[in-house]
Amino acid sequence: MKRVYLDYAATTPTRPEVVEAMRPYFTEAFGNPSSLYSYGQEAKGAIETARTKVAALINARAEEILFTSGGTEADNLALVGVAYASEGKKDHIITSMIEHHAVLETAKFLEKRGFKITYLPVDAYGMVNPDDVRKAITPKTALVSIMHANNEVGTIQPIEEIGQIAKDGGAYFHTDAVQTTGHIEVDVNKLGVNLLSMSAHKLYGPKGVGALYVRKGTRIASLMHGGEQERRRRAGTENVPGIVGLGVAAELAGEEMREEAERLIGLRDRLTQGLMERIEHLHYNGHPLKRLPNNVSICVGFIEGESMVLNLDLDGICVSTGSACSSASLEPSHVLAAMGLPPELVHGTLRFTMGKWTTEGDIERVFEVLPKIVAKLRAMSPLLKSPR
Amino acid sequence: MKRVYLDYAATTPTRPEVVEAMRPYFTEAFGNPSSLYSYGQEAKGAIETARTKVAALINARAEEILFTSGGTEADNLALVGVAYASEGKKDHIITSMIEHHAVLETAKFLEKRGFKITYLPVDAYGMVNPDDVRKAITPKTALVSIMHANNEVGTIQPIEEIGQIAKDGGAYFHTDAVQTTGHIEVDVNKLGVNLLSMSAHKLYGPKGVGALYVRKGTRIASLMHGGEQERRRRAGTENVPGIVGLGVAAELAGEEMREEAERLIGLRDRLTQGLMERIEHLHYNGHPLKRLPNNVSICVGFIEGESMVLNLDLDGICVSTGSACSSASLEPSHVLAAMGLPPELVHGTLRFTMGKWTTEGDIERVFEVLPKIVAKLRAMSPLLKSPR
Amino acid sequence: MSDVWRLYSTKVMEHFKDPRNVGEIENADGVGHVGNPVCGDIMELYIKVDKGIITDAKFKTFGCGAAIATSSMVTEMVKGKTLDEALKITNAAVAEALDGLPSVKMHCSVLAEDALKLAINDYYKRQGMVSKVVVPEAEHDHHIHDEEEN
Amino acid sequence: MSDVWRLYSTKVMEHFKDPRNVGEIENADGVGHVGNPVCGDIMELYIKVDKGIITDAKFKTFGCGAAIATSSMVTEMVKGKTLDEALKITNAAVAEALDGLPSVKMHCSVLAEDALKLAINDYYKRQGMVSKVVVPEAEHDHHIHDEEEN
Ligand SMILES: Cc1ncc(COP(=O)(O)O)c(C=O)c1O
Ligand SMILES: Cc1ncc(COP(=O)(O)O)c(C=O)c1O
Repeated sequence: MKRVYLDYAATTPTRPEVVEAMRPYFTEAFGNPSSLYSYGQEAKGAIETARTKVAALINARAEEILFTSGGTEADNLALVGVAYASEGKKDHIITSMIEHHAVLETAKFLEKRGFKITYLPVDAYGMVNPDDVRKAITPKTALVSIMHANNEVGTIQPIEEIGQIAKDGGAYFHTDAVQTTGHIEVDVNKLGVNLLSMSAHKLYGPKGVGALYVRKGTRIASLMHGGEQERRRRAGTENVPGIVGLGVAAELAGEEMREEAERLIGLRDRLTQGLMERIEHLHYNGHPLKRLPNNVSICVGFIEGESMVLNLDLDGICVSTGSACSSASLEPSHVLAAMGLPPELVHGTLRFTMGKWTTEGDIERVFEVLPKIVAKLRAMSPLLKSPR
Repeated sequence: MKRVYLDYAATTPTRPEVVEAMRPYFTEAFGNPSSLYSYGQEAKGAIETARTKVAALINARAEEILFTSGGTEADNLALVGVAYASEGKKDHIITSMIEHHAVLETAKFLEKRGFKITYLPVDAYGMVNPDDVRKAITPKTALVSIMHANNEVGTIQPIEEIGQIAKDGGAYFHTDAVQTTGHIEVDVNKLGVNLLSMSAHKLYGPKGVGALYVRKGTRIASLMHGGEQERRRRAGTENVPGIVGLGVAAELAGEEMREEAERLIGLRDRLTQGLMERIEHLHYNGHPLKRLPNNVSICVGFIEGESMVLNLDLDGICVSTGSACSSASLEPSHVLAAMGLPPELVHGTLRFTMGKWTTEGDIERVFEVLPKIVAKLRAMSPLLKSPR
Repeated sequence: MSDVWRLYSTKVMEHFKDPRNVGEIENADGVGHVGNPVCGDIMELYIKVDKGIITDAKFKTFGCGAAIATSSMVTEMVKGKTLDEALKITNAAVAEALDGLPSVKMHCSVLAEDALKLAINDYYKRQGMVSKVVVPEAEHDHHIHDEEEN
Repeated sequence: MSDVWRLYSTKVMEHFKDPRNVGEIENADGVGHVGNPVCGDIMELYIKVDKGIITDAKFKTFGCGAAIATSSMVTEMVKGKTLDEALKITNAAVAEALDGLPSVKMHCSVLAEDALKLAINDYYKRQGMVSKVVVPEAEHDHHIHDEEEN
């Protein structure tokens, strides 16, 4: 059975070119970048080359890129770093109810440590209203953190507008761009951000490495204490192969992104339409236009998400209920709840996210398989009373 | 020119078997371990297999192993995790002056946040006196953190004794075993630790992954907030290939460690003796018996370390001054200073650390090259007045 | 051992893939209804009783893999049992019959036990055997969280 | 560009590998001594002066690669210069002549500048030209830390 992978938002395979580029840094050029001898300095050079490539992808300067162990660490560092650096002066952070847990849980952590957090609501499309930011911002606001695009429903936020508001309000602005970097245009200057998170494994790079963009002049405290790596802002021996992998992945994404996004939009719209035609009682999630090229999120009425995912898996199709991170947890999606969906619909969510190796055939396979699964589960559903 | 690598304490090459084991998890079995479908669950399975292997190496239970992005994160998590979990009840931490920066800088961070830190001194061999721990411990002591073996001078600490003192005093006990795990016996039960840090790239695994052993029942707060990975104690998509690599490296280390240590002790003693015979005004650092099998640390009188390292590099020999982490920094070694060495000797340190691919020939090469370099630099030294 | 990391046991997957006794019983002698859309699991259990023996059982379930599998399993377990025997079926027994459930999913087995108890109570009520009715345990919080931290 | 990550420029490495003018001058006309073992760099600069012109310069240095290279470079730079010209040599000029130094190593160039100034002052003192002696800048803190954070 051919596997149909439609969960690229959860993680992507590492591209063969990337694996190939990483390889020498395991066995040959394995030196410690902090070493003085040329051998270590070569590893350092590989890191700096990767830094330049990552910077180029988001129109930043190399020295503004700080490598981390992933998107989660980048988000944690952005929030905790700004909070601790502002402590005693500012104590307020604005974020939204639909952020990734890496932001939300970090905000909750800071809340417990005395910071004040405003969690902005979203509309039915999952969109933050810039006016809400304007109303919430005060001279005590250290940071505004609003994600670039939501990982569950794909809605792209009005980042430029919010960036201007944050700037006018004298607050730093962070965006979690884990779902957008390498997929749609991300330009730190156009977006007007001070900080931006990305993660390699979402753009065909390896797991366990990410980056935080930190605009020159933005003051942040460290999260990881120890050695002087990353200009003293992130201690720990650098994951050289991983960083090299992120660099190459970023470079390739920059080259292919535009064309690939167009292709994916075609597949996305085909999948959306085809599902609507084939299955009744579907609810379409997220913004119809301002959305990621590769994301289709639907709620299937009367049945539950996990049981659909498991059945699809039995037919070799990989999709997700909400975000992968919460798949194994009980909590229904906080994103869909924030969008005002009733709980039974929230429990019936499916997220299809496409990528580099997705074909028309994969979409056809979904059309073949999913309606039968839905029928089977609906026959079992106490919510859908059979007429007697 | 054949390269002679004698800086295994800074980092090791990743073993080919490890690279091979990691490979499928980049491109084939790339699923997100948090996913519900079998494909993600397979990745989860690979992580759990690795967890079992790492646990076996240190005589722990699989569920007591928590994967991190490296030794630095493990150290940070141990200190910050215990400190935050104890907050309001206990506010004191005991550590030593010769810890790795990953512990020392984290302790300083906690000091700024209101915790009280005792930095214990060491003797001329770099050894902590257990009696000092006994004197320093109070009912307010949350954690004692003393490293298993020092990365610069190789001295192995009396961990079992200190562990008993911590236990009797009602404090948790952490040891940074980054330099020992996979090299000498590390048994969490014999050592009596609650927490133990390790790092893959020091035992022929990949950079960017490590682990913290957390004894069942030991309460720690999280450092990284977000998803529910690692039983909610370390958020972030798992570095699956890295974790698999650490697992295989741990397994192989367990098999080969004993024999390899014996071989290295032979090389170590040969190198020490040979240097003593060939170069005047050498000072031997660390404990002569209670030391790592692969570490030779010396101070070369009248000349400076970096200039020796750079000259050795020109001849293809890779060694380190102090620890790699501080090589690029100006600060003289805090470890040697704590051992009471005068500054000009501290500045003249060389650390040779041997490993899997070190041969007798490598040692011979050092004997050939280093005396000439020393002579050249001494001729340049204003500290050594030529008799007129 | 080798599969401890899988979310579900083979047995759970068998019952999930091919659930037994799906549906409603037209003229059921007792019906148990538990759960609600908020918590994400709804279970309806129908029983047919003849001379104190459960002769048939069916279910309808909205819920995750474990909810479907426990529903399927509990209907299999009760068939042929006396009501008194059936009342002794615990959630742990259902979970065990499925070769275990992940701790985050144990609440599904509680749901199954409760649905069964409610169905039997319903039968007693319909029969006017009010003295037999036990305090319904259902509708309490089904979310048994995984407390086993560290 | 491609080598920005290297600690030292090729020029620094050239002077480090093959330092010019190593040694003492037997009957030097001026000697400058800076640094101390605590900070890890010690530099001794010897000059020979003839009719206001530095005809020879030598050094002895205990220190890192940059300390050796700056010592070598400064001795090269002063040879043939008048004392007034030599006094105008700044640490930046020494660093530049070496195609730059990493910021953590800039203090070595300060050391070289100071050693030179002290040697010239020493010459003036020996000559009784006390009015020429400038306030010695040496022995201040040579550790110019890399402040350029972010
Ligand atoms: C929007 C968003 N932010 C953060 C993360 C966390 O990144 P990582 O998986 O690299 O920890 C993810 C992915 O899980 C994400 O989708
Ligand atoms: C004793 C010790 N602790 C901690 C570390 C840090 O580990 P890592 O390099 O994985 O961050 C090192 C190595 O640098 C070490 O030698």
